[in-house]
Amino acid sequence: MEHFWGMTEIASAHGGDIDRLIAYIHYLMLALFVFWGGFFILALIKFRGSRPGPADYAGVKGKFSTYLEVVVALIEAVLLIGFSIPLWAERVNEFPTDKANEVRLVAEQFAWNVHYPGPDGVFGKTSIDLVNNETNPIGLDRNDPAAADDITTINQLHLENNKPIIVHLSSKDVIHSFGIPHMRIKHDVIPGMSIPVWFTPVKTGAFEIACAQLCGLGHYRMKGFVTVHEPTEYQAWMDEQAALLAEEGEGDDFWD
Amino acid sequence: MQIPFTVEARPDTGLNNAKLGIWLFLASEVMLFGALFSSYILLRVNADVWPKGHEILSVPVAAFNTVVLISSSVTVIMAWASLKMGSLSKGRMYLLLTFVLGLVFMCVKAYEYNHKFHTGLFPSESTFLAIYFTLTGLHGLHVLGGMIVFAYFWGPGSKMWHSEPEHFTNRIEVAGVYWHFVDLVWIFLFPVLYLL
Amino acid sequence: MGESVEDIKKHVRVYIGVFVALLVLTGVTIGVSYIDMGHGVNIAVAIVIAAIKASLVAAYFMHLISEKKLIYYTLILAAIFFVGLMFLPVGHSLDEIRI
Amino acid sequence: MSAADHHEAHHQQGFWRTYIFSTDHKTIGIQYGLTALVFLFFGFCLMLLMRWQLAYPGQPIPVIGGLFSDATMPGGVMLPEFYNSLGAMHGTIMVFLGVVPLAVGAFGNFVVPLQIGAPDMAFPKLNMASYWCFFAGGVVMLYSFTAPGGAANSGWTSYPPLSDIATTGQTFWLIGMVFLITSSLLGSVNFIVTIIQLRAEGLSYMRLPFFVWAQLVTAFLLLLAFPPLEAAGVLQLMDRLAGTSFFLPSGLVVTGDVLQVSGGGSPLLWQHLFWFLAHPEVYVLILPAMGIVGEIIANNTRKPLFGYKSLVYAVIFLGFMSFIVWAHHMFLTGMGTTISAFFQTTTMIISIPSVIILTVFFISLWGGRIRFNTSMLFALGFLPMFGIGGLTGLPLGLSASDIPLHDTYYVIGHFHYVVAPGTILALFAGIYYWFPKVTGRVMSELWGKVHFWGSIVCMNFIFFPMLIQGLMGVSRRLYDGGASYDFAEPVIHYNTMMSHAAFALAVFQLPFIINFFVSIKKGKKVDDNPWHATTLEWAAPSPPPHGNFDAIPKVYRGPYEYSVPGAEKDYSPQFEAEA
Ligand code: HEA
Ligand code: HEA
Ligand code: CUA
Ligand SMILES: [Cu+2]
Repeated sequence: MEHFWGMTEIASAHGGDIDRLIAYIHYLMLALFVFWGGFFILALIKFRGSRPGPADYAGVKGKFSTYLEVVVALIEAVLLIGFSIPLWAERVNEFPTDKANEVRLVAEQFAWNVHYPGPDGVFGKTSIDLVNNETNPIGLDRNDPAAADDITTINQLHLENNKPIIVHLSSKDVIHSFGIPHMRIKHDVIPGMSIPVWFTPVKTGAFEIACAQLCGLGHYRMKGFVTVHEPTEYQAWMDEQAALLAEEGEGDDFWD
Repeated sequence: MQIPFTVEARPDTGLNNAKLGIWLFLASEVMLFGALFSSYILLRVNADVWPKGHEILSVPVAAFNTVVLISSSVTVIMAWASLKMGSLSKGRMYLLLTFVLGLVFMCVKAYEYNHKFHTGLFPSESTFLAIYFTLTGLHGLHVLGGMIVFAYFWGPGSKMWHSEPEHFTNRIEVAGVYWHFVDLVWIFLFPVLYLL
Repeated sequence: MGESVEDIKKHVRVYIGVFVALLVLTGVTIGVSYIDMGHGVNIAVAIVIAAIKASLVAAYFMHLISEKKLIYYTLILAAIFFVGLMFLPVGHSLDEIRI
Repeated sequence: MSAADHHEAHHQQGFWRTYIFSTDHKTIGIQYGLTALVFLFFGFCLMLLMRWQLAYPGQPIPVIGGLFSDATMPGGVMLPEFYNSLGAMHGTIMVFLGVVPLAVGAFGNFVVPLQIGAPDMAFPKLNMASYWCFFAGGVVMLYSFTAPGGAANSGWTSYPPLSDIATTGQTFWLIGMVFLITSSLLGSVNFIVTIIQLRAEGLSYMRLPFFVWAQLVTAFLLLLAFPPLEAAGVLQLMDRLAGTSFFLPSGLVVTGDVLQVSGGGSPLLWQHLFWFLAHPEVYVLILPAMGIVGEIIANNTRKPLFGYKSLVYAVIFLGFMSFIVWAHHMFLTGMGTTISAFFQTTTMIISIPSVIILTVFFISLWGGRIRFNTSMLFALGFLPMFGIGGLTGLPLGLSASDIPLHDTYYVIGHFHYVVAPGTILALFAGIYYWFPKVTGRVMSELWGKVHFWGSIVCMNFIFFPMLIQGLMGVSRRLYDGGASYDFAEPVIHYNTMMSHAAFALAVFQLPFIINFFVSIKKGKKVDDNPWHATTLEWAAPSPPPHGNFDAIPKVYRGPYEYSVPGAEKDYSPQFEAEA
């Protein structure tokens, strides 16, 4: 799993595929650039005005350039059909629903609200009427039984290593874009839609979420933190959060 | 200096400049209204509820307006035909008639808008009303533009008849083509907004 | 178009005919809209009638029927892009990522 | 046309009619050109302010910073809101008020009627109206800087909901855009009619100079792609002024408060309509530039363009395809496999005609006798720069590789390579090339060369690092240039170097500005055809009089008959009968 030159280390399972595609395209680009660049410089030297003799009316004969264009088209077709389309299909069609963790990410100016379903694996209901920026930014309805064990954090996304994660993206206000460079994952977060995105972290450590879509004056500081844990640590973190919730929450009325 | 083909047709294209110009302009208008119609479709497909037009709007009033607009299309073509046959006075009469029909259309539209506003139905009320006001408003602006053109050709513009009758007739034809297009848009707006 | 007065008079009769046709079709659209044939059918019928009316206007009033090729080319181009405009936003909303 | 002869009476026209409200395509072209250059300069200055902030985030701008109000730069330190305004307005001004008016309004207006042997544009009054609409749009855009909350600050793309809830500047932006769109529509109708109807005798389509072809296709793009944006603009104006919610879905909570709107709208609708315009728009930026480069290369290699026909077909095909690739800007908005596959495919297809065009230019060099004058240097500089820009479009055009690159500096690098060292260099080439036609004088070669080398070197130092930053994942439109992200650490230091290069770039524009104005008065006088060119504009006197030609020219051959074997000169103009 080699990362492409100039890019960050790869921390997700599919990152290598993406980088491979990017690498291949860049080789094609480089080949074209070097070839035509060489041709260009050669032509400029060889046919500079100070050389003797008139210009050649007919110029280049033969079909060489046509063949080259066909080759370029063929390579593009291979990259498209052989790599890009299948990779994309894997991203948007093959959700590993039964073996993945799930989390909701609710973006707002300028923060990432993280919503875990908790041990029961079911997201509690949310409602915009319950939104309170200090205490309940996503408007979670703690009266909903499914919500009782839900864990929420701000800007802190904790993931389990080697376990696929499905992130449900939604936004409270404007368009944001959820990007984790190390994970080779990025997706716009569009108000009015809930868009699922998935990937599998394969490296423990700390990474950053970068908002990639202009979302207002705080766009530049809309940063989130990703921590990838080994499964045991992850469970420990979850338990800790659950304990915190129990301590703070003391039942439902906390949220009233 | 004289610009070629302002009146006579260029042999290889068979068109004069204004004729080609107006059709190009209409092609761009097709894209303008096309974009709005496609917005309408997108919004409607994604909406949970969408009222039937006649629950909110008055079909008889709009039907009346449809007839007015269709009639004005006939009068404008009659204006052109009269000029073709050499009668300025009849041509101007039809132009005036077209203008008046346009005015009637606008008055009815104003009445409709007014009625809506009085019953508290503003564009901000619902997506349906928003698109209704936008589409009919934009269409109304086109009608208004046409009326200004006809007023001009009926009034000061008609002087041209005495020096260049053919050029003047062409201009009426071109203005007519525009006017028919405005009519044509309405032909779609009527069922889309009022009936479906 | 070097048409004689006679030609024009003939045209005028056609125009009147088209006018009548348009009025009738307007009546038909309204009438049909009160018959419930199912949502899709109703829409289809209304659009088809509107398209017929529009073609009449374009063909006769706008003289499209006797117009030069160049104008057809322009309109075909616009029509192609128009179709693109019509279907792709819808296409997009139907092809959303779902689990 | 005897009936119209009395129009002809050459009454002496006053100052206003000759220079301000002129209907002469040449005057209008010059008006467009000067206005566009001023806007280009203005857009450039906005960029310099941004580049300071990127290099030295949060540090006060020396001297200049003090001139700004507290609403924008308290104590000379730029506020994030102001940075966003600068970005949005830099993009808007460069694209809609700088490059398009210069490439289409100025070069198109001045050169096209001359190159087809026409006395003027088909609709001179419309031409004037188009200029004044453009001017009004520009004034509105400039005025928007004084609006409460400053100018538009939602990016040149103005994505709602952000733009729907943005400050008043956005309303001005929309109104300005409506003016600019109207101007372009009027202009494009005029161009198409002029090119189709007013070609001189003998000038068949396949004898048109490539520049005219490029302008024709461009005009079609403007004609058919702009109306959807106009529609979108109207809808957004409604959202902002009439309280509708075309682009606002239900249930938005902005800074803690529920937004009181009817909802039910779609933010993606705007994106579709915007990109339906804006993708063709990018080809509007590049096609006239390619046209200019084609002219200059043919002229200065002293041989015909290789494969003129394939060039023409490629441009037409490019124009057509540019209407069906728009959603490659929207891969990451929730697109499934089918639609994304469609748009990736069209995007790959559209890269082929660009490859053909570039290849044609490269191969045209082979066998020439290349004159390295200033305009040729700029034209040659265009080729590799556009090459880099175009090639970097490929990884963006495949949806899978677009995932890490979307909305990063890689995109910024990609398109600046095509528009700045690409289009801008080509436009400079055009200025140096046609300057003698407009004024009867040439610009200084020496200062021209200084301008060229300075510009191209500096531009590469600005834009190449952007590609590297983008690969690392640095987002665009960041007020601090990405300084707060750890992963950006390895590439963040480039920002200072890039900004210094941008400041140096500003210095290298001085020779141009001085050269430009000095040469108008003091440049070396030359005859009507100083470059020994073949196309029709060189048959007219320099500067051409009202009505352009002393006698309407007739065309005898193709546009680039240079070094015809057996001919006595190394160029056989289109307007000279067989010897
Ligand atoms: C003039 C402007 C211009 C041009 C010509 C292009 C050309 C292309 N563009 Fe670009 N593009 C923009 C301006 C332009 N673009 C802008 C402004 C944006 C950003 C908008 C925004 O978000 O703000 C953008 C964004 C953009 C995106 C969206 C990226 C994203 O947001 O994630 C994509 C994706 O497909 C793309 C693709 C392409 C492609 C495939 C081409 C192709 O047409 C390119 C084809 C050319 C080639 C393939 C080159 C051929 C080269 C050779 C033959 C060899 C050369 C060798 C030497 C020179 C030695 N562009
Ligand atoms: C045609 C379009 C165009 C052009 C030419 C340029 C030119 C330049 N642009 Fe810009 N740019 C955009 C279009 C353009 N840009 C767009 C669309 C965006 C995105 C905005 C957004 O995010 O919404 C952007 C964003 C953008 C950013 C990113 C901001 C961000 O994401 O935060 C940066 C950063 O460095 C930048 C820099 C530059 C630089 C250094 C140049 C230089 O190359 C400038 C070169 C220009 C000249 C050399 C002109 C000089 C002319 C004269 C001196 C005139 C002389 C006058 C007379 C004779 C009277 N641009
Ligand atoms: Cu959120 Cu940018
Ligand atoms: Cu594009």
